Amino acid sequence: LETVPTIKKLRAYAERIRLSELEKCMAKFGDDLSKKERRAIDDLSRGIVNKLLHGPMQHLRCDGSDSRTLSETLENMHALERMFSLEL
Amino acid sequence: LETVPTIKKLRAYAERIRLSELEKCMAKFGDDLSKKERRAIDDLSRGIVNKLLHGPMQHLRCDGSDSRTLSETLENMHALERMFSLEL
Amino acid sequence: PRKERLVTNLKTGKNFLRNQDPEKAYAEFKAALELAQGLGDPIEEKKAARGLGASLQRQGKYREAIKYHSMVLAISEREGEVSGNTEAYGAIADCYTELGDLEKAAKFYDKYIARLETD
Amino acid sequence: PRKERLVTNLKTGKNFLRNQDPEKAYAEFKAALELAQGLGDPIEEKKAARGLGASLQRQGKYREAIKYHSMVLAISEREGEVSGNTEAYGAIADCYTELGDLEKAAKFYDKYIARLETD
Repeated sequence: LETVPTIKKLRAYAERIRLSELEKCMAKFGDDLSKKERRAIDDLSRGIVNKLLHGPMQHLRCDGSDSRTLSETLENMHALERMFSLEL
Repeated sequence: LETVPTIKKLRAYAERIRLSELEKCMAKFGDDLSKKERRAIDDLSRGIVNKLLHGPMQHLRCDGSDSRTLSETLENMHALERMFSLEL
Repeated sequence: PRKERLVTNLKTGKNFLRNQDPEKAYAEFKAALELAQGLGDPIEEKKAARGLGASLQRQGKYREAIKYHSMVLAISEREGEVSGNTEAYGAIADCYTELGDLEKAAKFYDKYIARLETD
Repeated sequence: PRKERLVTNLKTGKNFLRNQDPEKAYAEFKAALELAQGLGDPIEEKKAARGLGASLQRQGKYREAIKYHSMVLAISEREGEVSGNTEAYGAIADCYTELGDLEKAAKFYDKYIARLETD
Protein backbone atom coordinates (compact mmCIF):
# COMPACT_ATOMS: atom_id res chain seq x y z
CA LEU A 1 0.00 0.00 0.00
CA GLU A 2 2.99 2.33 0.37
CA THR A 3 3.09 2.58 -3.39
CA VAL A 4 -0.47 3.86 -3.79
CA PRO A 5 0.42 7.57 -3.65
CA THR A 6 3.11 6.98 -6.27
CA ILE A 7 0.53 5.48 -8.63
CA LYS A 8 -1.54 8.64 -8.22
CA LYS A 9 1.45 10.92 -8.84
CA LEU A 10 2.61 8.99 -11.89
CA ARG A 11 -0.89 9.08 -13.38
CA ALA A 12 -1.09 12.83 -12.83
CA TYR A 13 2.37 13.35 -14.33
CA ALA A 14 1.47 11.44 -17.49
CA GLU A 15 -1.93 13.12 -17.78
CA ARG A 16 -0.33 16.57 -17.72
CA ILE A 17 1.93 15.60 -20.61
CA ARG A 18 -0.96 14.01 -22.51
CA LEU A 19 -3.22 17.06 -22.17
CA SER A 20 -0.54 19.54 -23.13
CA GLU A 21 0.45 17.60 -26.26
CA LEU A 22 -3.20 16.99 -27.13
CA GLU A 23 -3.99 20.70 -26.94
CA LYS A 24 -1.08 21.55 -29.21
CA CYS A 25 -2.33 18.98 -31.72
CA MET A 26 -5.97 20.09 -31.60
CA ALA A 27 -4.90 23.72 -32.07
CA LYS A 28 -3.27 22.74 -35.38
CA PHE A 29 -6.57 21.32 -36.61
CA GLY A 30 -8.76 24.24 -35.57
CA ASP A 31 -12.50 23.64 -35.81
CA ASP A 32 -12.66 21.37 -38.83
CA LEU A 33 -12.66 18.09 -36.94
CA SER A 34 -15.72 15.95 -36.47
CA LYS A 35 -16.51 14.53 -33.06
CA LYS A 36 -15.48 11.11 -34.27
CA GLU A 37 -12.12 12.45 -35.40
CA ARG A 38 -11.51 14.23 -32.10
CA ARG A 39 -12.31 10.97 -30.41
CA ALA A 40 -9.78 9.11 -32.57
CA ILE A 41 -7.03 11.58 -31.65
CA ASP A 42 -8.00 11.48 -27.97
CA ASP A 43 -7.94 7.68 -28.07
CA LEU A 44 -4.46 7.77 -29.65
CA SER A 45 -3.12 9.92 -26.84
CA ARG A 46 -4.74 7.74 -24.16
CA GLY A 47 -3.63 4.54 -25.87
CA ILE A 48 0.03 5.55 -25.91
CA VAL A 49 0.03 6.78 -22.32
CA ASN A 50 -1.89 3.79 -20.95
CA LYS A 51 0.21 1.20 -22.72
CA LEU A 52 3.44 2.89 -21.67
CA LEU A 53 2.29 3.13 -18.06
CA HIS A 54 1.01 -0.42 -17.87
CA GLY A 55 4.36 -2.04 -17.02
CA PRO A 56 5.44 0.45 -14.34
CA MET A 57 1.95 0.53 -12.80
CA GLN A 58 1.79 -3.25 -12.60
CA HIS A 59 5.16 -3.30 -10.89
CA LEU A 60 3.95 -0.85 -8.27
CA ARG A 61 1.37 -3.39 -7.11
CA CYS A 62 2.67 -6.57 -5.55
CA ASP A 63 -0.17 -8.00 -3.51
CA GLY A 64 -1.22 -11.46 -4.48
CA SER A 65 1.70 -12.09 -6.80
CA ASP A 66 4.26 -14.52 -5.41
CA SER A 67 6.99 -13.73 -7.90
CA ARG A 68 7.20 -10.08 -7.01
CA THR A 69 8.49 -9.26 -3.57
CA LEU A 70 7.70 -6.23 -1.48
CA SER A 71 11.30 -5.03 -1.53
CA GLU A 72 11.41 -5.21 -5.31
CA THR A 73 8.16 -3.27 -5.52
CA LEU A 74 9.60 -0.58 -3.26
CA GLU A 75 12.74 -0.42 -5.38
CA ASN A 76 10.56 0.12 -8.43
CA MET A 77 8.73 2.86 -6.59
CA HIS A 78 11.92 4.66 -5.60
CA ALA A 79 13.29 4.43 -9.13
CA LEU A 80 10.06 5.80 -10.60
CA GLU A 81 9.94 8.65 -8.07
CA ARG A 82 13.52 9.57 -9.00
CA MET A 83 13.05 9.24 -12.73
CA PHE A 84 9.80 11.17 -12.95
CA SER A 85 10.69 13.59 -10.12
CA LEU A 86 7.59 12.54 -8.18
CA GLU A 87 9.07 13.04 -4.70
CA LEU A 88 7.32 16.32 -3.92
CA LEU B 1 28.05 2.74 -20.34
CA GLU B 2 26.38 -0.40 -19.00
CA THR B 3 23.05 1.33 -19.40
CA VAL B 4 23.43 2.06 -23.13
CA PRO B 5 21.74 -1.17 -24.33
CA THR B 6 18.82 -0.44 -21.98
CA ILE B 7 18.33 2.96 -23.59
CA LYS B 8 18.12 1.23 -26.96
CA LYS B 9 15.63 -1.36 -25.69
CA LEU B 10 13.44 1.20 -23.99
CA ARG B 11 13.36 3.34 -27.15
CA ALA B 12 12.37 0.33 -29.22
CA TYR B 13 9.68 -0.68 -26.71
CA ALA B 14 8.09 2.77 -26.77
CA GLU B 15 8.35 3.04 -30.55
CA ARG B 16 6.44 -0.22 -31.00
CA ILE B 17 3.61 1.11 -28.85
CA ARG B 18 3.65 4.47 -30.65
CA LEU B 19 3.49 2.92 -34.11
CA SER B 20 0.74 0.48 -33.26
CA GLU B 21 -1.48 3.18 -31.70
CA LEU B 22 -0.69 5.57 -34.55
CA GLU B 23 -1.75 3.02 -37.14
CA LYS B 24 -5.03 2.39 -35.34
CA CYS B 25 -5.69 6.11 -35.29
CA MET B 26 -4.78 6.72 -38.94
CA ALA B 27 -7.00 3.83 -39.98
CA LYS B 28 -9.98 5.62 -38.41
CA PHE B 29 -9.30 8.67 -40.57
CA GLY B 30 -8.86 6.85 -43.85
CA ASP B 31 -7.53 8.95 -46.71
CA ASP B 32 -9.11 12.28 -45.93
CA LEU B 33 -6.16 13.75 -44.05
CA SER B 34 -3.84 16.35 -45.47
CA LYS B 35 -0.11 15.93 -45.08
CA LYS B 36 -0.10 18.72 -42.53
CA GLU B 37 -2.76 16.94 -40.49
CA ARG B 38 -0.89 13.63 -40.60
CA ARG B 39 2.14 15.49 -39.41
CA ALA B 40 0.19 16.99 -36.49
CA ILE B 41 -0.98 13.54 -35.38
CA ASP B 42 2.50 12.08 -35.80
CA ASP B 43 3.93 14.95 -33.75
CA LEU B 44 1.36 14.29 -31.02
CA SER B 45 2.41 10.66 -30.75
CA ARG B 46 6.11 11.55 -30.71
CA GLY B 47 5.58 14.40 -28.26
CA ILE B 48 3.87 12.18 -25.70
CA VAL B 49 6.41 9.37 -26.00
CA ASN B 50 9.44 11.66 -25.93
CA LYS B 51 8.26 13.69 -22.96
CA LEU B 52 7.34 10.56 -21.01
CA LEU B 53 10.70 8.94 -21.77
CA HIS B 54 12.75 12.02 -20.97
CA GLY B 55 12.96 11.43 -17.20
CA PRO B 56 13.85 7.72 -17.34
CA MET B 57 16.33 8.26 -20.19
CA GLN B 58 18.08 11.05 -18.31
CA HIS B 59 18.37 8.81 -15.26
CA LEU B 60 20.01 6.09 -17.34
CA ARG B 61 22.92 8.43 -18.06
CA CYS B 62 25.07 9.45 -15.12
CA ASP B 63 28.36 10.64 -16.57
CA GLY B 64 29.28 14.17 -15.71
CA SER B 65 26.58 14.65 -13.13
CA ASP B 66 27.84 14.65 -9.56
CA SER B 67 24.48 14.30 -7.91
CA ARG B 68 23.67 11.03 -9.60
CA THR B 69 25.80 8.08 -8.62
CA LEU B 70 26.64 5.05 -10.67
CA SER B 71 24.86 2.71 -8.29
CA GLU B 72 21.69 4.78 -8.45
CA THR B 73 21.86 4.74 -12.25
CA LEU B 74 22.19 0.97 -12.22
CA GLU B 75 19.23 0.69 -9.85
CA ASN B 76 17.20 2.79 -12.27
CA MET B 77 18.28 0.50 -15.08
CA HIS B 78 17.28 -2.66 -13.24
CA ALA B 79 13.91 -1.19 -12.30
CA LEU B 80 13.24 -0.14 -15.90
CA GLU B 81 14.26 -3.54 -17.24
CA ARG B 82 11.87 -5.20 -14.80
CA MET B 83 9.00 -2.82 -15.38
CA PHE B 84 9.16 -2.82 -19.16
CA SER B 85 10.25 -6.46 -19.42
CA LEU B 86 13.40 -5.45 -21.30
CA GLU B 87 15.61 -8.24 -19.97
CA LEU B 88 15.52 -10.40 -23.08
CA PRO C 1 -31.90 22.64 -29.61
CA ARG C 2 -31.15 20.68 -26.46
CA LYS C 3 -28.41 18.62 -28.08
CA GLU C 4 -26.51 21.77 -29.00
CA ARG C 5 -26.89 23.23 -25.53
CA LEU C 6 -25.54 19.97 -24.14
CA VAL C 7 -22.45 20.13 -26.36
CA THR C 8 -21.89 23.77 -25.39
CA ASN C 9 -22.24 23.00 -21.68
CA LEU C 10 -19.67 20.22 -21.93
CA LYS C 11 -17.23 22.39 -23.85
CA THR C 12 -17.64 25.36 -21.51
CA GLY C 13 -17.25 23.07 -18.50
CA LYS C 14 -13.98 21.75 -19.89
CA ASN C 15 -12.71 25.28 -20.43
CA PHE C 16 -13.57 26.27 -16.85
CA LEU C 17 -11.72 23.20 -15.61
CA ARG C 18 -8.71 24.11 -17.69
CA ASN C 19 -8.80 27.65 -16.35
CA GLN C 20 -8.90 26.47 -12.74
CA ASP C 21 -12.49 27.45 -12.09
CA PRO C 22 -14.04 24.20 -10.86
CA GLU C 23 -17.17 25.81 -9.35
CA LYS C 24 -18.26 27.24 -12.69
CA ALA C 25 -17.25 24.00 -14.40
CA TYR C 26 -19.48 22.09 -11.98
CA ALA C 27 -22.52 24.18 -12.96
CA GLU C 28 -21.93 23.54 -16.67
CA PHE C 29 -21.50 19.80 -16.23
CA LYS C 30 -24.56 19.66 -13.98
CA ALA C 31 -26.68 21.24 -16.71
CA ALA C 32 -25.10 18.90 -19.27
CA LEU C 33 -25.91 15.85 -17.16
CA GLU C 34 -29.59 16.79 -16.94
CA LEU C 35 -29.81 17.44 -20.68
CA ALA C 36 -28.02 14.16 -21.49
CA GLN C 37 -30.36 12.22 -19.22
CA GLY C 38 -33.37 13.90 -20.82
CA LEU C 39 -32.08 13.08 -24.30
CA GLY C 40 -31.14 9.51 -23.34
CA ASP C 41 -27.59 9.94 -24.62
CA PRO C 42 -25.34 7.67 -22.51
CA ILE C 43 -22.04 8.78 -24.07
CA GLU C 44 -22.66 12.43 -23.24
CA GLU C 45 -24.10 11.40 -19.88
CA LYS C 46 -20.76 9.77 -19.05
CA LYS C 47 -18.84 12.85 -20.15
CA ALA C 48 -20.98 15.05 -17.90
CA ALA C 49 -20.57 12.67 -14.95
CA ARG C 50 -16.80 12.55 -15.45
CA GLY C 51 -16.73 16.36 -15.64
CA LEU C 52 -18.69 16.62 -12.39
CA GLY C 53 -16.32 14.20 -10.72
CA ALA C 54 -13.29 16.16 -11.92
CA SER C 55 -14.81 19.49 -10.82
CA LEU C 56 -15.50 18.16 -7.33
CA GLN C 57 -12.01 16.66 -7.08
CA ARG C 58 -10.48 20.04 -7.84
CA GLN C 59 -12.53 21.49 -4.98
CA GLY C 60 -11.29 18.81 -2.60
CA LYS C 61 -14.78 17.23 -2.38
CA TYR C 62 -13.54 13.70 -2.85
CA ARG C 63 -16.54 11.78 -1.49
CA GLU C 64 -18.93 13.56 -3.83
CA ALA C 65 -16.48 13.15 -6.68
CA ILE C 66 -16.46 9.39 -6.15
CA LYS C 67 -20.24 9.37 -6.58
CA TYR C 68 -20.04 10.90 -10.02
CA HIS C 69 -17.08 8.83 -11.19
CA SER C 70 -19.02 5.76 -10.03
CA MET C 71 -21.96 6.98 -12.10
CA VAL C 72 -19.75 6.52 -15.20
CA LEU C 73 -19.26 2.87 -14.22
CA ALA C 74 -23.00 2.48 -13.61
CA ILE C 75 -23.88 3.90 -17.02
CA SER C 76 -21.37 1.54 -18.64
CA GLU C 77 -22.96 -1.37 -16.82
CA ARG C 78 -26.45 -0.29 -17.89
CA GLU C 79 -25.46 0.23 -21.54
CA GLY C 80 -23.02 -2.64 -21.92
CA GLU C 81 -20.41 -0.20 -23.26
CA VAL C 82 -17.26 0.30 -21.23
CA SER C 83 -15.72 3.48 -22.67
CA GLY C 84 -14.47 5.78 -19.92
CA ASN C 85 -14.20 3.01 -17.33
CA THR C 86 -10.38 2.98 -17.20
CA GLU C 87 -10.36 6.69 -16.40
CA ALA C 88 -13.19 6.29 -13.87
CA TYR C 89 -11.39 3.52 -11.97
CA GLY C 90 -8.24 5.65 -11.87
CA ALA C 91 -10.10 8.76 -10.72
CA ILE C 92 -11.98 6.90 -7.95
CA ALA C 93 -8.68 5.46 -6.75
CA ASP C 94 -7.13 8.96 -6.78
CA CYS C 95 -10.00 10.20 -4.59
CA TYR C 96 -9.61 7.35 -2.09
CA THR C 97 -5.87 8.09 -1.98
CA GLU C 98 -6.65 11.70 -1.09
CA LEU C 99 -9.06 10.51 1.59
CA GLY C 100 -6.30 8.33 3.07
CA ASP C 101 -8.19 5.10 2.35
CA LEU C 102 -5.28 3.32 0.66
CA GLU C 103 -6.97 -0.10 0.82
CA LYS C 104 -9.88 1.02 -1.31
CA ALA C 105 -7.57 3.07 -3.53
CA ALA C 106 -5.47 -0.03 -4.20
CA LYS C 107 -8.59 -2.01 -5.11
CA PHE C 108 -9.59 0.54 -7.74
CA TYR C 109 -6.04 1.03 -9.04
CA ASP C 110 -5.91 -2.71 -9.63
CA LYS C 111 -9.00 -2.47 -11.84
CA TYR C 112 -7.47 0.56 -13.54
CA ILE C 113 -4.15 -1.19 -14.18
CA ALA C 114 -5.88 -4.31 -15.49
CA ARG C 115 -7.57 -2.15 -18.13
CA LEU C 116 -4.50 -0.15 -19.23
CA GLU C 117 -3.58 -2.62 -21.93
CA THR C 118 -7.04 -2.84 -23.46
CA ASP C 119 -8.43 -0.17 -25.75
CA PRO D 1 4.86 14.49 -61.98
CA ARG D 2 8.07 13.94 -60.02
CA LYS D 3 6.57 15.21 -56.78
CA GLU D 4 3.84 12.56 -56.92
CA ARG D 5 6.32 9.79 -57.69
CA LEU D 6 8.36 10.95 -54.71
CA VAL D 7 5.36 10.73 -52.40
CA THR D 8 4.51 7.28 -53.76
CA ASN D 9 8.08 6.05 -53.30
CA LEU D 10 8.10 7.20 -49.68
CA LYS D 11 4.76 5.59 -48.95
CA THR D 12 5.68 2.32 -50.64
CA GLY D 13 9.01 2.29 -48.83
CA LYS D 14 7.25 2.66 -45.51
CA ASN D 15 4.91 -0.20 -46.34
CA PHE D 16 7.83 -2.46 -47.26
CA LEU D 17 9.49 -1.58 -43.95
CA ARG D 18 6.31 -2.38 -42.09
CA ASN D 19 6.04 -5.70 -43.93
CA GLN D 20 9.60 -6.67 -43.04
CA ASP D 21 11.01 -6.28 -46.53
CA PRO D 22 13.91 -3.86 -46.01
CA GLU D 23 15.62 -4.58 -49.36
CA LYS D 24 12.60 -3.45 -51.35
CA ALA D 25 12.10 -0.55 -48.94
CA TYR D 26 15.70 0.52 -49.59
CA ALA D 27 15.08 0.72 -53.35
CA GLU D 28 12.00 2.90 -52.87
CA PHE D 29 13.73 5.28 -50.48
CA LYS D 30 16.76 5.47 -52.77
CA ALA D 31 14.54 6.57 -55.65
CA ALA D 32 12.76 9.02 -53.32
CA LEU D 33 16.07 10.53 -52.20
CA GLU D 34 17.15 11.22 -55.77
CA LEU D 35 13.79 12.77 -56.63
CA ALA D 36 13.82 14.93 -53.48
CA GLN D 37 17.33 16.14 -54.21
CA GLY D 38 16.33 16.94 -57.80
CA LEU D 39 13.28 18.85 -56.58
CA GLY D 40 15.21 20.64 -53.84
CA ASP D 41 12.72 19.53 -51.18
CA PRO D 42 14.66 19.19 -47.89
CA ILE D 43 11.75 17.83 -45.83
CA GLU D 44 11.17 14.92 -48.21
CA GLU D 45 14.94 14.52 -48.56
CA LYS D 46 15.14 13.93 -44.81
CA LYS D 47 12.30 11.43 -44.93
CA ALA D 48 14.05 9.49 -47.67
CA ALA D 49 17.38 9.55 -45.80
CA ARG D 50 15.69 8.35 -42.60
CA GLY D 51 13.98 5.58 -44.57
CA LEU D 52 17.30 4.48 -46.07
CA GLY D 53 18.87 4.44 -42.62
CA ALA D 54 16.02 2.37 -41.21
CA SER D 55 16.11 -0.08 -44.16
CA LEU D 56 19.85 -0.65 -43.71
CA GLN D 57 19.47 -1.07 -39.94
CA ARG D 58 16.90 -3.81 -40.51
CA GLN D 59 19.43 -5.55 -42.74
CA GLY D 60 22.13 -5.30 -40.07
CA LYS D 61 24.16 -2.83 -42.14
CA TYR D 62 24.76 -0.45 -39.27
CA ARG D 63 27.74 1.50 -40.66
CA GLU D 64 25.88 2.37 -43.85
CA ALA D 65 22.76 3.16 -41.83
CA ILE D 66 24.73 5.68 -39.78
CA LYS D 67 25.69 7.48 -43.00
CA TYR D 68 22.07 8.05 -43.96
CA HIS D 69 20.91 9.01 -40.48
CA SER D 70 23.80 11.49 -40.39
CA MET D 71 22.56 12.86 -43.70
CA VAL D 72 19.37 13.92 -41.88
CA LEU D 73 21.51 15.94 -39.46
CA ALA D 74 23.48 17.46 -42.34
CA ILE D 75 20.31 18.53 -44.15
CA SER D 76 19.03 20.12 -40.93
CA GLU D 77 22.29 21.98 -40.57
CA ARG D 78 22.17 23.17 -44.17
CA GLU D 79 18.53 24.29 -43.97
CA GLY D 80 18.52 25.62 -40.42
CA GLU D 81 15.48 23.44 -39.65
CA VAL D 82 15.93 20.71 -37.07
CA SER D 83 12.89 18.47 -37.58
CA GLY D 84 13.85 14.80 -37.48
CA ASN D 85 17.07 15.39 -35.56
CA THR D 86 15.89 13.79 -32.30
CA GLU D 87 15.05 10.59 -34.17
CA ALA D 88 18.33 10.72 -36.11
CA TYR D 89 20.43 11.05 -32.94
CA GLY D 90 18.57 8.12 -31.41
CA ALA D 91 18.92 5.95 -34.50
CA ILE D 92 22.66 6.66 -34.86
CA ALA D 93 23.12 5.75 -31.20
CA ASP D 94 21.14 2.52 -31.74
CA CYS D 95 23.49 1.62 -34.60
CA TYR D 96 26.61 2.27 -32.54
CA THR D 97 25.12 0.14 -29.76
CA GLU D 98 24.68 -2.71 -32.25
CA LEU D 99 28.27 -2.24 -33.40
CA GLY D 100 29.43 -2.50 -29.77
CA ASP D 101 30.79 1.05 -29.72
CA LEU D 102 29.07 2.08 -26.51
CA GLU D 103 31.18 5.24 -26.09
CA LYS D 104 29.93 6.70 -29.36
CA ALA D 105 26.43 5.39 -28.69
CA ALA D 106 26.39 7.21 -25.34
CA LYS D 107 27.51 10.43 -27.01
CA PHE D 108 24.59 10.30 -29.45
CA TYR D 109 22.07 9.18 -26.82
CA ASP D 110 23.05 12.24 -24.81
CA LYS D 111 22.14 14.47 -27.74
CA TYR D 112 18.94 12.48 -28.22
CA ILE D 113 17.96 12.77 -24.55
CA ALA D 114 18.71 16.49 -24.49
CA ARG D 115 16.19 16.94 -27.31
CA LEU D 116 13.39 14.78 -25.87
CA GLU D 117 11.79 17.67 -24.03
CA THR D 118 11.77 20.04 -26.98
CA ASP D 119 9.24 19.84 -29.78
